[in-house]
Amino acid sequence: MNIAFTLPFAVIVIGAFLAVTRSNILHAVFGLAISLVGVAGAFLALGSPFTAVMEVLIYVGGIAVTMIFAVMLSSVSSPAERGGFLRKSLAALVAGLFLAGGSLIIVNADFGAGNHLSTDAWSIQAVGRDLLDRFNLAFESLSLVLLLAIVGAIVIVRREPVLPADQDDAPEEEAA
Amino acid sequence: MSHSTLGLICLLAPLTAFFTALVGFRNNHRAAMATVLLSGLASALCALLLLAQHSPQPELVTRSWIHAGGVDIYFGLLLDGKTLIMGAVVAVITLCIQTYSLNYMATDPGRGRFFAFLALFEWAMLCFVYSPSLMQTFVFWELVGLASFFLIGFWYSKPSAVAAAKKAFIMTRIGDVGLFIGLILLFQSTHTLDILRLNATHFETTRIELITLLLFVGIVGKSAQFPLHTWLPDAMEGPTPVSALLHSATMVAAGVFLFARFHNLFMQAELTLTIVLCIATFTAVLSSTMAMVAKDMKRVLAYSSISQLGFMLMGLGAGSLFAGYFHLVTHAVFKALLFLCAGAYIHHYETNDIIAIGRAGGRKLRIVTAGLVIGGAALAGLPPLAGFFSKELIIGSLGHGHPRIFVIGALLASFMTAYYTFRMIFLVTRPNADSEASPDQEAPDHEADDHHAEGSLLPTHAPIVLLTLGAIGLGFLGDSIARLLGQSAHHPALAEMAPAIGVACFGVLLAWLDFGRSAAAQNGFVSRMPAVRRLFEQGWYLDALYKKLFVGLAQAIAGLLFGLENRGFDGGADGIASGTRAAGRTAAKAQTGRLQLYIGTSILLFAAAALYIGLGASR
Amino acid sequence: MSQSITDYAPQTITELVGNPWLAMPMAAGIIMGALTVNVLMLVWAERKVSAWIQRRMGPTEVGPYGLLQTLADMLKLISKQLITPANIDKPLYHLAPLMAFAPVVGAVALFPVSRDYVLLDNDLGLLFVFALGGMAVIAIFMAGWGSNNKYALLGAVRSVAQNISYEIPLILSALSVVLVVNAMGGSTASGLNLSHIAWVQSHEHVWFILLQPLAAIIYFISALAETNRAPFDIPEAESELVAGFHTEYSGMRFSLFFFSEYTNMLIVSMLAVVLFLGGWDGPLLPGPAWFFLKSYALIFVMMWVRWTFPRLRFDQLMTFCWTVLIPLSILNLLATALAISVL
Amino acid sequence: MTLEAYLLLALLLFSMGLYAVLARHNLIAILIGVELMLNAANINFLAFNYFLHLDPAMAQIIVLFVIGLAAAEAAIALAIILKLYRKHQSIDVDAMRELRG
Amino acid sequence: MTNPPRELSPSTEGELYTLNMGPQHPSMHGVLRLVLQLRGEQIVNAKPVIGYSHRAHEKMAENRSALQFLPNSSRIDYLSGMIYNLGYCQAVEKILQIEVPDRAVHIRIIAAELNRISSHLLWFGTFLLDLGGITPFLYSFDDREQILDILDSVTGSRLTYCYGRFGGVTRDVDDEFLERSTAFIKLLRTRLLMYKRLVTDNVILRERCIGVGVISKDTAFRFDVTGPSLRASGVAYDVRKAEPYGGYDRFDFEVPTEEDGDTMSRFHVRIREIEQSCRLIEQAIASMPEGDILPKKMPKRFQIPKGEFYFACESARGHFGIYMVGDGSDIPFKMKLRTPSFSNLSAMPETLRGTMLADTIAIVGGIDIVMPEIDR
Repeated sequence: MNIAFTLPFAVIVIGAFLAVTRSNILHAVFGLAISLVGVAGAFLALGSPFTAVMEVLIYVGGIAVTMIFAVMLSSVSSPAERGGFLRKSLAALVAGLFLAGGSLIIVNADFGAGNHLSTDAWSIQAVGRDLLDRFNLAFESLSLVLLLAIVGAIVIVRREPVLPADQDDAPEEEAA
Repeated sequence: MSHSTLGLICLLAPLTAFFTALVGFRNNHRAAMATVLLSGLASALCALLLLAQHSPQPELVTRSWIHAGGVDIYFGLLLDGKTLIMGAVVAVITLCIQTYSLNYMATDPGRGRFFAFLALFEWAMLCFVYSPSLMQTFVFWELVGLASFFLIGFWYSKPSAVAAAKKAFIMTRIGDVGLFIGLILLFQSTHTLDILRLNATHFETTRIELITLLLFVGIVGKSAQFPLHTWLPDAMEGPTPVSALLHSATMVAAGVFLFARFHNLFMQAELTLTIVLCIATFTAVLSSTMAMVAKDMKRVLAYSSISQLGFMLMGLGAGSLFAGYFHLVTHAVFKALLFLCAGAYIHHYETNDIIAIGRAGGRKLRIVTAGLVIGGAALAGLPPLAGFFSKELIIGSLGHGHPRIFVIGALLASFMTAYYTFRMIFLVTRPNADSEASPDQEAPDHEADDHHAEGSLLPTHAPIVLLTLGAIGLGFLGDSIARLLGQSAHHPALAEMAPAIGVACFGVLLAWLDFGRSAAAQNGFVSRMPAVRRLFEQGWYLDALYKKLFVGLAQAIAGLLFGLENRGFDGGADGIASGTRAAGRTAAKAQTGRLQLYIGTSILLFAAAALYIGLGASR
Repeated sequence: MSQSITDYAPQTITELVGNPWLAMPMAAGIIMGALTVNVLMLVWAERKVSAWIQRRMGPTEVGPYGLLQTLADMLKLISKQLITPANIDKPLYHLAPLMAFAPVVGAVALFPVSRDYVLLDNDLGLLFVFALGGMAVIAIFMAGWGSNNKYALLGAVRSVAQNISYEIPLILSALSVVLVVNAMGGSTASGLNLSHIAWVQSHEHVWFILLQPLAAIIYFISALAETNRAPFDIPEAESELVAGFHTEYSGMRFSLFFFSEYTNMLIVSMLAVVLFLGGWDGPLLPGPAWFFLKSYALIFVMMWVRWTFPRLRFDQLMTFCWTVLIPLSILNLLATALAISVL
Repeated sequence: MTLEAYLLLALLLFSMGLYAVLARHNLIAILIGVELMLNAANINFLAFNYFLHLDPAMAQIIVLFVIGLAAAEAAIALAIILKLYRKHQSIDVDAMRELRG
Repeated sequence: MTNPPRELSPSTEGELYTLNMGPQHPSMHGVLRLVLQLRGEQIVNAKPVIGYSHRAHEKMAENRSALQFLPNSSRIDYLSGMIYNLGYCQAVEKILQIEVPDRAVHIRIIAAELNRISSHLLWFGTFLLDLGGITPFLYSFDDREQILDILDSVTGSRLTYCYGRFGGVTRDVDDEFLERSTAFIKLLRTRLLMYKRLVTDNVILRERCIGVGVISKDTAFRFDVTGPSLRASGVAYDVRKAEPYGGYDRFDFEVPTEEDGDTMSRFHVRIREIEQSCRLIEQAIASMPEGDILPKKMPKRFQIPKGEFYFACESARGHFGIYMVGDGSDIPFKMKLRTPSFSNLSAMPETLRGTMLADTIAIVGGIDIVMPEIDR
C-alpha cells in the first residue's frame, strides 16, 4: 500500500469515527479536527497543497474552534442518547445502504481516462487570477455571503446587554 | 506631474484622510483636522492643476476591476471640460468649508469625526464628478447620499437631526430607484458603461424618453426638485458648514451635474425636456414663495437653493448646456458664500432668526455682512456679479423656441429671488426694533461675554473673502468656461436682458419699501394676505399632503380589498378551507417534527434514484 | 507546483539518506534537538535579561554565568512526579501538551537559514507556518477544557479568542509583504516561499521593513499577542488566572507547554526576520549568523517589552485588535496593492 | 493509488457524516456530520481533477468556495444553535419539534 | 452568617458561574478569598470571605498588660508596623496622660513617616505586579530595602518593630541615622520622578486604572472607606490633620486629594502622600531638638483607669482606631481595634459589581488591603 494514501486514510477514518461515535460532544469536535487534518493530508497527496493549507487554516483553526466555543456556550453535558438503539441502527442502515450503493456505482463505473496522474502545471498565481477573473462573480458573492453570515450570526446570538445587577441583588443580611 | 498622478492624488487624498481621521486619530481631534485640511488642500491643488493643464480631447485614466460578461468594469477619471470645472469647484469649495469649519466646529466634541465625514463627502463627490463609467457614477452617487446622511445627522443626539437625516436619505432613495432602473435600461440598450461612448450613442427608438425620464427621477430626488424637495429645508439640522457643502458644490449639485453629464442623451428626448422644464419652472417659483416668508436664515437660503436648482435645470432643459452649467458653477460659489456668512451669524448670535440677528447687531460683523450683501446681490442677479451673467443666459436660452410661460415663470422666480434676498439683507443690515416684525426666537445677549473672540478669526474670514471675490469675478469667466465645455458663449443683447434686470431691480426696490426704509413695517407685502402667508410658511402644505396622500391611499386600497375579500372570496374559501383542514389533519400525522426522519427519508429516496440511474448508466 | 506528498520531506536530508520517508523523522529529530538547546538558551537569556533590567544578577550558580541553570531545571521538571488532577477529561488533558508541541516542530523546518540552506523549501511556506500556528489554538483549548479547572478554562477561552483575533492582522501584514515580493521578484516564484522572500530582499538590497514599516509594526505587535507574551500575556495572566490554561500541568507536561511557548517566540521572530529584516542578508558574516543574530535580537526586544510593561485588560486587548490593528492592516494592504498597481 | 480508492474514501467519509446526521441527538454533532459530508465532496473534486486532469486551478477554486461556504454555514448554524439553547435550555434535536403536525 | 446570593432568574442562571478567587491566589495579598459570580468575565456578585489569618489580637490584649501587648501591635499590620506600634503607645499615653519629650516626638514622626513611605512603596510594587508589570516591583523593593535598613539600624528589626515605649522611644537616634534618612529622601525624590516617567505615564497603566473601580464620595461614606482610598474620592480627611496627635500639628504638610475616586486617583494619592511624608521627615530632621527620649517621671505601673477610651491615628491605609475599656487594673477589660483595610474591603462588593475579572485585581490591589490587619 502507498503510504501517501494510507496515512491520510487512517487519520480521516479514525478521526471521523471519533467524531461520529463519541457521546462527549467536545471529543467529537476534536475527532472532527483530526479528521480534517487527515483530509488536508489527502489534499496534499492529491497535489493541491494550497487547499490543504486552507483546509487547516479555515476548518481546523476556524470552524472547529468556533464549534468548541458553541459547545462551551451551550451544553456542557451532552444530551443523553436515549432511545438509542433503534435510532442508531436505522441510521446505520441508511448510511450503510448509501455506502453499499455508492461503492457499487464506483466500482462498476468507468471514468474513462484511466489512472494517469495530472501533471499539469498550476500555480497560486493561476488560482488567484482565475478567482478574480473567471470566477469573479462567484468570488465576490462568496465574500458577500461570508459577510452576511458574520453579521447574521452576530445578530442572531446578540442579546440585550445585561446590566450589572442592582444593589438589591447583593447578599443581604436582612433575613438573618 | 502626469494627469494620472494628479488625478489619483486628488481622489485618494480625501479617502486616506477619511480613514486616518476616523480610525487613526479617533482621540486626537487636532491631528484629524490637520489631516483632513491637508488632504483638502492637496485635492484642491491637484484639481486646479488638472484644470490648468486641460487638453481639448477628453482623457481617460482608468484601472480595470472586473471583466465579466464582455463588459469591463473599471474605476478611474474622465478628464474633460465638464469634469475638470466641476472637480475644481468641488475641491476648492470643500477646502473653503473645511477651513471655515476649523472655527465653526472648534469646540464640538465630535469634530474629528466631523472632519472625517467632510473628507468622505469630498471623496465621494470628486469620484462622482470625475467618473468615467456608469458603475462608478452610480456607486458614488449613492456614497454622496450616504455621506450627506452622516453629516446631516451629525448631531445624532438631537432627534430632529436624526429625523432630517433619515428624511433626506429616504427621499433621495426614492429618486435613486428611478435612476437605478434608468441606468440599467441604458446599459441594456447600449451594452457599455463608458460615459463617453454612451453620450455619443444615438437612439432611434422612443426608449430614450423612458430612460431619460427615469434618470430625471433620480435628479429630482437628489437636486430637491418638486415633488421630492421637502428634504432639503430639513437638512438644515446639520451644522452650517454641512449645509454650505450640501447646497453649493456637492449633493444637490450632483443631480444637476448628472443632467449635464448626460446632456446629449436628454437632448434626444423631447418629451423629457418638456417635463424637465415644467417641473424646474414650477419648483423655482414654488420654493421662492416659501423663501419670502421664512424667518430662519438657513431656511431662506435652502429655499433659494431649490429655486436656483430649478433655474439650472431650466437652462439645461432649454437646451443650453452652457447656461445651466455656468449657473451651477456660479451658484456653487455664491451659495457657499451665503451659507458661510449665515453660519458666522448663527455661530455668533446663536440664533437662526434673521430678525433676531439683525436686532442683535448683525451688521457689526463687517466682513461677514459685506459677504452677505455681495453674495445676496449675486443671488438676486444684479449686474455685474456672477449670478447675473448665468441667470441672464438661462432666461435668454428660455427665450428661444419655448413657450412664453417658462420665461414668465423664470422672471417671476427671479423677481421673488431678488425680493427675498434683499429682505434678508435689509433685515440684517437695517434692523428696526420698533417695526411690526417679530422674531420667533430672541438672540441671547452677548454684550457681556466675549468667548466668541477666542482664537483667530482668519479661518472664518479667509474663505468668506475668497468666495466673495469669486462671486464678484466669476461672472466674467463665462467665455473660458464655455470654451472648456466646447460650447459657444453667446452674449445676449441688452434688449433681451432688460426684462430680467428690470424684475430684479423691481424686487430689490420692493424689498426696500417693505424692509429697508427706516419707517418700514418689515413684514412684507405677503403678510397682508394671511392665507397666502400661511400657505407659504407651511411649504404649500406639501409635507402634510404627502402624509395624507400616501397614508390615505394605502387605507383606501386596503378598504377596497377588504370589501372584496369579505364578500367575494370568503364563502368559497371557507368551503375549501374546511376540506383542506380535514385533509391537513390526516397529512399532519406524517409531519413528526423529527428533523432526522425527514433527512433519512429524503436521503434514502435520493440514494435509490441515484442507484437506479447509476446502475442504468453502467449497464 | 509540487505533485507528491514526498515533496514535503526535507530535501537536503532526503538527498543524504535517499528515502523521503526516512528523512521526515530524522529532520524532526534534528529540529527537536536544536530546539531543545534553543529553549534552554532562551530561558537562560530571559532570566539574565530580566535580571539585567531589574538590576539583579540572575542565575549564577550552575555552570559558568549560570548557563546550566535551565538544564538543571529541565532535569528537575523531567524527574518530577506527574500530578494528574481528579475528574479531568483524560484524553484531552494528556494529548494537549503533545498537540501544542508537534506543530511547532513542523513549522521550524520551513525557515531559510541562509541562501543555500533551508531544511524544507516549499512554495507555500508562509501559509504552512500560519496553518501550523492555527493548530496551536486547539491544543490550548484541549488543555483548558481537559484540566477541569475554572482558571484554566477562562485562560483557554481568552487565549483562543486572542489568538484567533490577532491572527488576522498578523496574516494581513504578512500578505502585504507577499504583494511586494511578487511585484519585485517577478512572477516565476511564489511570493509565499520564505526563501524567495528573503532572496528578493537581498537581491534588491532593500529590507521590507523600509517598504512596509506599518506592516512590520503591526506584525510585531500581533506576534507578541500570538505568542502570549507580555503585555498580551492575558491567557496566562499570573495575577488573575494563576497560570491560565496550564494551571493544572506540572513536570514534563508543563515543560512541553513551556517548550512550545519559547519555540513559538523563535518562530515568530524568524518569520519577522524573513519578512521584514532581509532574512540572512547582511555584510561580512555568513548567512546563518546574520539570520540567527537578527532572530535573537528580536527575541531580546520581546523580552525587553515583557519586563517593561504592565498587562492589558482582556477587553482592551480585543478592542485594540479589532478597532486599530485590523483596520490599519487592511488599509496597509489596500495601500500596498494600490501602490503596486500604480507604480 | 487509483481514482476509485479516493472515491471510496470520500464515500466512506460521507456515509459516516450521514450516520452522524441521522443518529445523533446533539445539534452540534449533526453539524459535525454535515462538515464531514462537505469534506467528502471536496476530496472528490480534487481526486477527479488529479486523476482525470481537468483544469488544475478550477478544482482548487471550487474547493476553496466550498470551504468558504462551510465557514459561513457553520457560523450561522452555530448562532442558531446558541439561540435555540437559550430558548429551550437544550440542544437536543428532538426538543425542537414545534413544527410537528 | 451571610445569606447565599439571591437566586437569579432561570434564564440567566445557567450562564453564571462561581469562581473562588483565593484564599490561595497569587494576587489576593495573603489569604483573602473572593467568591465571584461571573457572567463570562463580568462580575455579577463578589463576596469577600475573611478570617483565614485570624490570630485574636484583641482577645490577647484583654489577657495581658498594656506593656505586654506592645510587641503585638506591630503584628497587626506588618506593613505599617511602626505606625501601629507608635499608635498603640500614643493611645496608652493619652489614657495615662504621659508627656512625651520633644526629641521623641520628632523621632516618632520620622520613624512613622519612613514606615508610611515603605508601606506605600510596597503597595506600588505589588499593585503593578498585579497588573502584570514585574520590574517596578523590584525597583520599589530596592528603595524600600533602604528604609528597612535605616529603621533596622535604630530599632533592630526590619518589619515588626517594637520601637515605641510609653512616653517615648526605646533608643535615641544618632547623626548617622539622620544623615541616611536625608540622603534617602533625596534619592527617593529622583526615583519618584523616574517612576512617574516610566510607570505613571504609561499608556497601559492608565488604560487599566482610569475609570476603574470608582468609589463615589457617597459610597465611601456609606462603607466608611478611609485613608488614601477616601482621599481619592475627594474627601480631605486625614487623622493627622483632623484630630492632630503626636505633634503632627507642628509641621507643615498637605492632605492630597483627587476627585475621580477611581484606581488611578488612589494611585496618585499614594504617590503624592509619599512626597508629603518626605516633607514631614525633612522638617522633623531640620528641627530635631536635643534632649531626652523618655520622660523624666514615669508611672511604675501602667494601670488603665476605669472608663472608655478611644484613640485614632492615620496608618498607611487610613484611620486606625484603638478603643479600650479599663477597669483600673493593668489589663484592659476590653480592647477593640478599628482597622482601615476592613472598612475599605467592605466597599468592594459594590465596587466590583459589573466590572471585568481583570479589573478585580486592579481594584482590590488598588485599595491596598493587608489581610492580617483585617483578620487581626
